[in-house]
Amino acid sequence: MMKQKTLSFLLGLGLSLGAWAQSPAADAAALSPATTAVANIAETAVAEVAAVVAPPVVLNSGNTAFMMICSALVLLMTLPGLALFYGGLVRKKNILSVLMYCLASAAIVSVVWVIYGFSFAFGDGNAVFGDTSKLFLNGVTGLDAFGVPNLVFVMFQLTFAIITPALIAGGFAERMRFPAYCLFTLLWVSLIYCPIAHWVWSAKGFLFHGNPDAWAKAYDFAGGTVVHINAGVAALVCAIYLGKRKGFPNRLSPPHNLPFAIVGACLLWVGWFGFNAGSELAADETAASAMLYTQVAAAVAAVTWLVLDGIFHGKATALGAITGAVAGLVAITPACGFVDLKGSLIIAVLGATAAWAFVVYLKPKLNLDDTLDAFGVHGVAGIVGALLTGIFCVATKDGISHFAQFMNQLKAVVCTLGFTAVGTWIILMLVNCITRVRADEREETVGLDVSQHKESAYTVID
Amino acid sequence: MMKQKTLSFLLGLGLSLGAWAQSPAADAAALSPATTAVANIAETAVAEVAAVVAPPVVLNSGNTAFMMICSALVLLMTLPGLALFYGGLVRKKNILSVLMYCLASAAIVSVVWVIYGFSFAFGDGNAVFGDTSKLFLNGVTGLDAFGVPNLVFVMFQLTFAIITPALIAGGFAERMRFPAYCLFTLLWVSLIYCPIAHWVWSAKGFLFHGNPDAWAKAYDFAGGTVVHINAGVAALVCAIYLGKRKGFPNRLSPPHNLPFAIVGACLLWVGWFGFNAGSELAADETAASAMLYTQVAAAVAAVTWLVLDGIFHGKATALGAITGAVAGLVAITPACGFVDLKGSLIIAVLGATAAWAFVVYLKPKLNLDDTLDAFGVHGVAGIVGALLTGIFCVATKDGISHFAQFMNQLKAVVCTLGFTAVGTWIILMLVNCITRVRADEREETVGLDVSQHKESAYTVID
Amino acid sequence: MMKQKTLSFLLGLGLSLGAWAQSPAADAAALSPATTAVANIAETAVAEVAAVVAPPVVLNSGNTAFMMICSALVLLMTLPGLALFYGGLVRKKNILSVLMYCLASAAIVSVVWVIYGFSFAFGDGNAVFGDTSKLFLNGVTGLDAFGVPNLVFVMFQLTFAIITPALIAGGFAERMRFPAYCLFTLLWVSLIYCPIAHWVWSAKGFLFHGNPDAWAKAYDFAGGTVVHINAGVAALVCAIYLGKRKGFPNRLSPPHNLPFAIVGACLLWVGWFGFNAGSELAADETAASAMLYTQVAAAVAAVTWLVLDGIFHGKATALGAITGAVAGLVAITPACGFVDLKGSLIIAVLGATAAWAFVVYLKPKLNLDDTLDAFGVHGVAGIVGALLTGIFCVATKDGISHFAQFMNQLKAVVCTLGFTAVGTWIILMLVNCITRVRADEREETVGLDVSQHKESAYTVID
Amino acid sequence: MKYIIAIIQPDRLDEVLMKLEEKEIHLVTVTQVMGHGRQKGIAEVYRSHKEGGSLLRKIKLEIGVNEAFVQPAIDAILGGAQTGNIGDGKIFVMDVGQCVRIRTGEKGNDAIG
Amino acid sequence: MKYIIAIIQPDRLDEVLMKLEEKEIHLVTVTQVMGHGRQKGIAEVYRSHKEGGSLLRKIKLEIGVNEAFVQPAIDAILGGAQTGNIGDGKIFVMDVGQCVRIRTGEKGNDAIG
Amino acid sequence: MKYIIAIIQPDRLDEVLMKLEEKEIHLVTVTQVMGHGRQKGIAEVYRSHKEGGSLLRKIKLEIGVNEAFVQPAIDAILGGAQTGNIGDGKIFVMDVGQCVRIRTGEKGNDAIG
Ligand SMILES: Nc1ncnc2c1ncn2[C@@H]1O[C@H](COP(=O)(O)OP(=O)(O)O)[C@@H](O)[C@H]1O
Ligand SMILES: Nc1ncnc2c1ncn2[C@@H]1O[C@H](COP(=O)(O)OP(=O)(O)O)[C@@H](O)[C@H]1O
Ligand SMILES: Nc1ncnc2c1ncn2[C@@H]1O[C@H](COP(=O)(O)OP(=O)(O)O)[C@@H](O)[C@H]1O
Repeated sequence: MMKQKTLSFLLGLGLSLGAWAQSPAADAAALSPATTAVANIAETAVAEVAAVVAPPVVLNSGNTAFMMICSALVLLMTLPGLALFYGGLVRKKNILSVLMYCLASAAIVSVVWVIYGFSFAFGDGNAVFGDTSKLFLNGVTGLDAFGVPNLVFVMFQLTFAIITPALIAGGFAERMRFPAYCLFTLLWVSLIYCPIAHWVWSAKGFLFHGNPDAWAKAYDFAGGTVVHINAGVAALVCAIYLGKRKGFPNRLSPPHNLPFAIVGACLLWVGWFGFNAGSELAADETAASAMLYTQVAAAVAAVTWLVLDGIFHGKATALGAITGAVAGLVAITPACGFVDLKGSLIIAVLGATAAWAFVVYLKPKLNLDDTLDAFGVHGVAGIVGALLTGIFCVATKDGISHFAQFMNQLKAVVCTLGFTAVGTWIILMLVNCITRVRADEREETVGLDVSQHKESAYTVID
Repeated sequence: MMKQKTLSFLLGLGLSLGAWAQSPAADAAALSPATTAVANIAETAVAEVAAVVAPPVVLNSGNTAFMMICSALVLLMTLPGLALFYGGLVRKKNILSVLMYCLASAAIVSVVWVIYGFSFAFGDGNAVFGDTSKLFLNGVTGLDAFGVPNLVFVMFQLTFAIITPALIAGGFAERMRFPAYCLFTLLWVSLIYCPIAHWVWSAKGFLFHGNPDAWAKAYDFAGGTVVHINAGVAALVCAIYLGKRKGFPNRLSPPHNLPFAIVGACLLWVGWFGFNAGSELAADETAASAMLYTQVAAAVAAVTWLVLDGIFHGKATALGAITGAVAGLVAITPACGFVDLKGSLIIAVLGATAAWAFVVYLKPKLNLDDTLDAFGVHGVAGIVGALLTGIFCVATKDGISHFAQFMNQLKAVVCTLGFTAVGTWIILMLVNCITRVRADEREETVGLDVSQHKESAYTVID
Repeated sequence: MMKQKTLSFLLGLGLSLGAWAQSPAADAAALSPATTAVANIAETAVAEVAAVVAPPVVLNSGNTAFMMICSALVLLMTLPGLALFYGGLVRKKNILSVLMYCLASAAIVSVVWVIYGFSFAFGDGNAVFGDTSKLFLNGVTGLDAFGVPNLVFVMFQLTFAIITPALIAGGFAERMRFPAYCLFTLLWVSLIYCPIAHWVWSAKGFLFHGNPDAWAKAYDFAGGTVVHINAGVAALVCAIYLGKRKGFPNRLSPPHNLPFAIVGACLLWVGWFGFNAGSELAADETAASAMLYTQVAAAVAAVTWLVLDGIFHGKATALGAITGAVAGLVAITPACGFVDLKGSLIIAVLGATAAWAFVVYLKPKLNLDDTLDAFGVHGVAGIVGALLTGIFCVATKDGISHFAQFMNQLKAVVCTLGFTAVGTWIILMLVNCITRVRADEREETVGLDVSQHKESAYTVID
Repeated sequence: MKYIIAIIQPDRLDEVLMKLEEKEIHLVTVTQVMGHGRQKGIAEVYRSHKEGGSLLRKIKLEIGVNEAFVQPAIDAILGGAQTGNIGDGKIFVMDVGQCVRIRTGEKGNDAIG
Repeated sequence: MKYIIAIIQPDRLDEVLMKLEEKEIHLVTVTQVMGHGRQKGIAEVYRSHKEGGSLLRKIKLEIGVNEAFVQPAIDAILGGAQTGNIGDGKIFVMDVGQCVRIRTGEKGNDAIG
Repeated sequence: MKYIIAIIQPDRLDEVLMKLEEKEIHLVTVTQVMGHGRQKGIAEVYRSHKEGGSLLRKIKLEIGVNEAFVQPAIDAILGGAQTGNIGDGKIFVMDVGQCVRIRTGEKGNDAIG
């Protein structure tokens, strides 16, 4: 009771902060003349200044090949990476429902994206919202400044939009009804994801470091705020809104298939190269270092978690290893194109430590049923990574102090956090008016596989 | 009895149609002067006309990288994509046999391909058959018009030839003996697949739209006829030839491991980007749009199937989601390089609907034991996709009417269908003379894993 | 007893041979002026001589894209490829421990590599060791001769260093304690892997064919000696050092999840394209042929094993198919950039046959508990492949006779074998002083999952 | 000494174990089984194929008890597993001739609890 | 009341259930078990290692019935499971002291069927 | 005729089967079960969550024997499964009214062995 109130209060606070954050930005950022692609790229491409100014860009087959394969890798993160990672951790009777969260996200978001999502996110619009100029990908042709067809950018960004609602599922797994999930995903991507992507990555976005008029020129190389903090916080809100699973926390079975979860984590790891290196939008030196730092961050974060587990539980667990690796990957995501090797190592260690502390110590005290620790891992490590990017970036934006950059990062984090917290809660209430969100006791004890999909994942006898 | 007769009749009809279709083509198409690669590419590359005419092509590392990775992706579709997709759907006692169908296809077809298969399919030859000029890849060196080594084309096409017999396994899974399968694959690839690939994709092929003298200039961007209709129809023929499994349809267990099937479908989905975008043979704008439309088709088809399932069975099933996605991918395969966004959406919706109607309504009435719906999904959606390509293509071949293009598509479908139906039946009879094709009752009830491979997939106690 | 002595003797012999081999090399090879990248590349790039001499190399986005994706593919080989391949073959109670061997290798080696490993392996140094000039990747910037950022080379090589200790796990799976494994991996990569990589691939390495002063200019295109022979022999040493598992050989359960093993093998197969084609370091014709020969070798080796199994055991087994494929992939690894199609076919057939003979006939007689046949497959096929590369290479180094080239290969094999055998044994003794290497009887019967990681892989009831 | 075999719905397991513990019955052996009965489950659908649900997942409990605990055990099981729906399951009670605790070799009534 | 335990070959399960239904015996509990016996299965081979097949997959049926149904049940099992080969399995019949239908709390002969 | 049910630790299975074979008891049926008892396993940990181990993996053996073999069977099980630790398990012995060998239809004492 008390806690729920405290949380509501915090959410309210987030709302206010978010509102406060948006208003000045909306004013300040209305002038950016650059096209999305150019602006987006201009900042990250160090070695290719020439390419940006030379107008008649020709197709660069290397960059195009790279970005198409990276898109495939990022889709692989969701299908089947995240699906397996999450699916292996739930009980046998719910695995299909988790796989379906991922599949449905891929299906629904893809359709949304090409119809209006891309336009909402990357249409010029203003500092806060996109516009409808690119409905049905209208006019999205030609090449970007790296010689990559703009349609590839649509595809690449689509894979980011797909994974985000699927990540949220970690917060409400084992208890959200499937029809409600579909509706939730539809609304959430449209109303939460698209705006935030616009803020952070679009030419006129009020948090986009490439926008000279941005309210806060925050660095987010590959989606720390847009994807991970966003999904993590939304997952937290869902977990609170839906309440605990029956039997939580003591009468729940352990992960039903840890090898699945590990395979899923491995595919996340591999796919993350597409996510992080691909966010450079070209196969160049920045992409190369982003890839290497991604690898190192995953590794050192896994080691960190194992060591902490070893010290505090006596054994290094496999679930700990993959959780740590994912936490490291999350933490390095906003940073990987802006920091150096040592920065990556530190960010990963701190990100994993923070996530570990939350998941292992804080969470049990909060009595919070964040089923698969979507907030604990993506939210916490995402916030740590986003903030530390301000401190460890090799060059701050416009040469401001690292503290100032840190403040920019903080602003971006707070805006995202507030907006998604409030927005997600409202969407859940809305969805609940249309179709019950929470599985009832019968549906939950029988398992969502049978109750939502009329299927069982495995046969017993054969 | 009646039905078997009806089907025999239809097969006979197919034969006649096929024969009729081939004869004029054989005459008409003997003159094409272009080399395979050039002709193959000329049609699909819109933006790179210059490259085609400029003779001393230099290596294009971007295209080469793209095509090599696409080849890897297409192999991933079979190993382990399709293997898991099919393997998860059979009973526990047969999963290894299904995995072995896929593995054996990869092993056998690879050897066949480099020795004579590639030559049979892509040797100049005439309108109907290739020749022996490229045995052991003799003389296959240098670059194609996109600056990609011709050996990459060999590899890329090999991965297509591998997946096709593995797809057929969906029709006879759980009851074909392994030695028979090996022999069948050897003969089928040599006698059915290679010719059809020649018809549709080779410079002199009588169905190749890039062949000015083709009998029917059909569009098949990525293998709708060559791979999917071909495999689907062959699977149907196999299912009929082998007869039903013991206990069909009422005393069969459900899929033994749906998560495997879903993971397999996800890998098919991801690998399909290599299949479809790679069929452009270059990393350019057409490849980009092919990739995006592939994604959208999979997504919208999955949604279609879920909605139909929801309406008619009350619940959206996971198996439905992946079946729909695969049907959408199949339907868009011939079209993805020729249509626009709206066309893709329509083709995918119709392809999935047709497959759904067949699998859910028609099949039970036909009392047909197409074990894993290889015909229902690949055959039906493949045919729908191939035909609709004629209607929704942005530009018809030589500016003919969409109806005329549709007729060309129809001709290609009918030729493929007739040839493969008759040819597959004959090959099965042939194989059966050498080694029994159908597992006997004992082998079937014990399970093919133990009876064919002396292995069990899982331990019970450990 | 006798056997153990014989083996100790052989190990001693290896030591002497290794020492003998190194001393002249160390003297002879101290003069090479070329930089690593240039030398490394100069040999393999046939078509791009111009690129090597032209100094101001510009970024080649195609090659860069290719190498980044290849790195991802090679990581995919370990995570989750090898993890699943090995994990499926052990008993249920040990699968997590095997997955953890792979995960821990990725985590530990990544950190080692960027701190000092890369410097030890690819720092200039002398003929035998690298140096400390590149600690923390100090000064590793700019592009190599193919226009690829040198950081990509760091990443690519890292993925090779990761898979090697994981491969060794095949020799001691189901009985090495996890803390001991971590320490072992740390020491082994630092003291065995880095030096051998330096010998074979670094500009001044005494076995590097691109080093004009090398003692033996051996061909190792993609790591036959560095990775496979090295890991295979180390696995053998571990198996001997640790002794047999309880119940070996008669009271052990069969593989607990063969589909996992098959999926793992498929991912190894697909990832191997990155391993072999990527070792060209560019997307060119050599890479293309390396890829194709890799595919063909895997295929024909699988067929070979199936045929041998069929003849001698009456049935073609699935485990045989994948074991054969892996043996073929191992055998072709050193050769794939130097041989032609027929050479590949022969090497693969012979490699698989030798591995088959060892695993099926010799091993049971040796009463050797090489748990997952790491030596039988990687060691034996690796040696056969390395030696035959000398015979079937299209062009020998400096135009020497094939016999002379064979002798060079033999020297490389013997040096690697001797060094790793002795070194691995010493490291094991060292580790054992710090923490017990072998699980005790209780830990072993309970299973390493619970005893080392406090986790169970699967739930029984749900 | 009696041996109680109970077949229950899988989702009642937790409840039943809790009720048994309340009656101081701690030793239970649990098996995953399939039940063939009158109950038709929520029909499952696999593509065109509707599973009639002729074999449904059940949990089997086995409990060896002294006579005094038979009725409490039955009550506990009924208390935890009864929902009033078809498929709730059965309890069978059988005689046990002898019981041995493996750890100590103790026999009879002392061993069973 | 009797409790029938039968161990059969896995691939005979369908047949046996059908035969039991013919005799109006609908309530059966099925468990996957491993049998250790004289039968050696089709030897399995894993690389060099031949599995002697000391533990083979079997299905265990448990059927609680009234006296009148004991013989029909045995006949049905024999009818469905007998192939004449080693490994066909066994039937054991035991006494049941009490039977409770969980749904209703009914006891005895009424409850069992 | 008796029916012996034994619950043992999973890692003692091999040992017990060996001891049983020494006493010429070859026919055994083995089931994977979960035991709920006093024993707490090596606690498992999943992220923050410590599994108390209320259900632990066990193996159930079922052996139908003639009277003469009851004691040897018990001895063999004790010999193979006794470690002296909590969790070693239990043996229950019950009466069998009838036994049928499915292969031949033989009944009674002849059928059981
Ligand atoms: N006589 C019996 N013998 C064996 N198992 C039984 C018997 N009666 C019930 N069961 C088990 O209990 C489960 C529930 O039976 P059900 O038909 O739903 O019982 P009821 O109608 O008595 O509630 C069955 O699926 C079966 O596994
Ligand atoms: N006396 C017994 N006790 C327990 N299980 C038995 C017994 N007899 C047979 N079984 C079970 O039946 C299965 C078949 O036994 P098998 O040795 O093939 O019998 P038979 O030779 O009588 O046909 C065995 O694997 C075992 O699981
Ligand atoms: N009376 C009983 N009824 C059913 N199962 C029992 C009984 N006693 C023991 N078991 C089984 O044996 C296992 C071992 O029990 P445990 O409590 O460790 O026994 P002990 O303390 O007698 O050694 C339990 O987990 C349970 O599965």
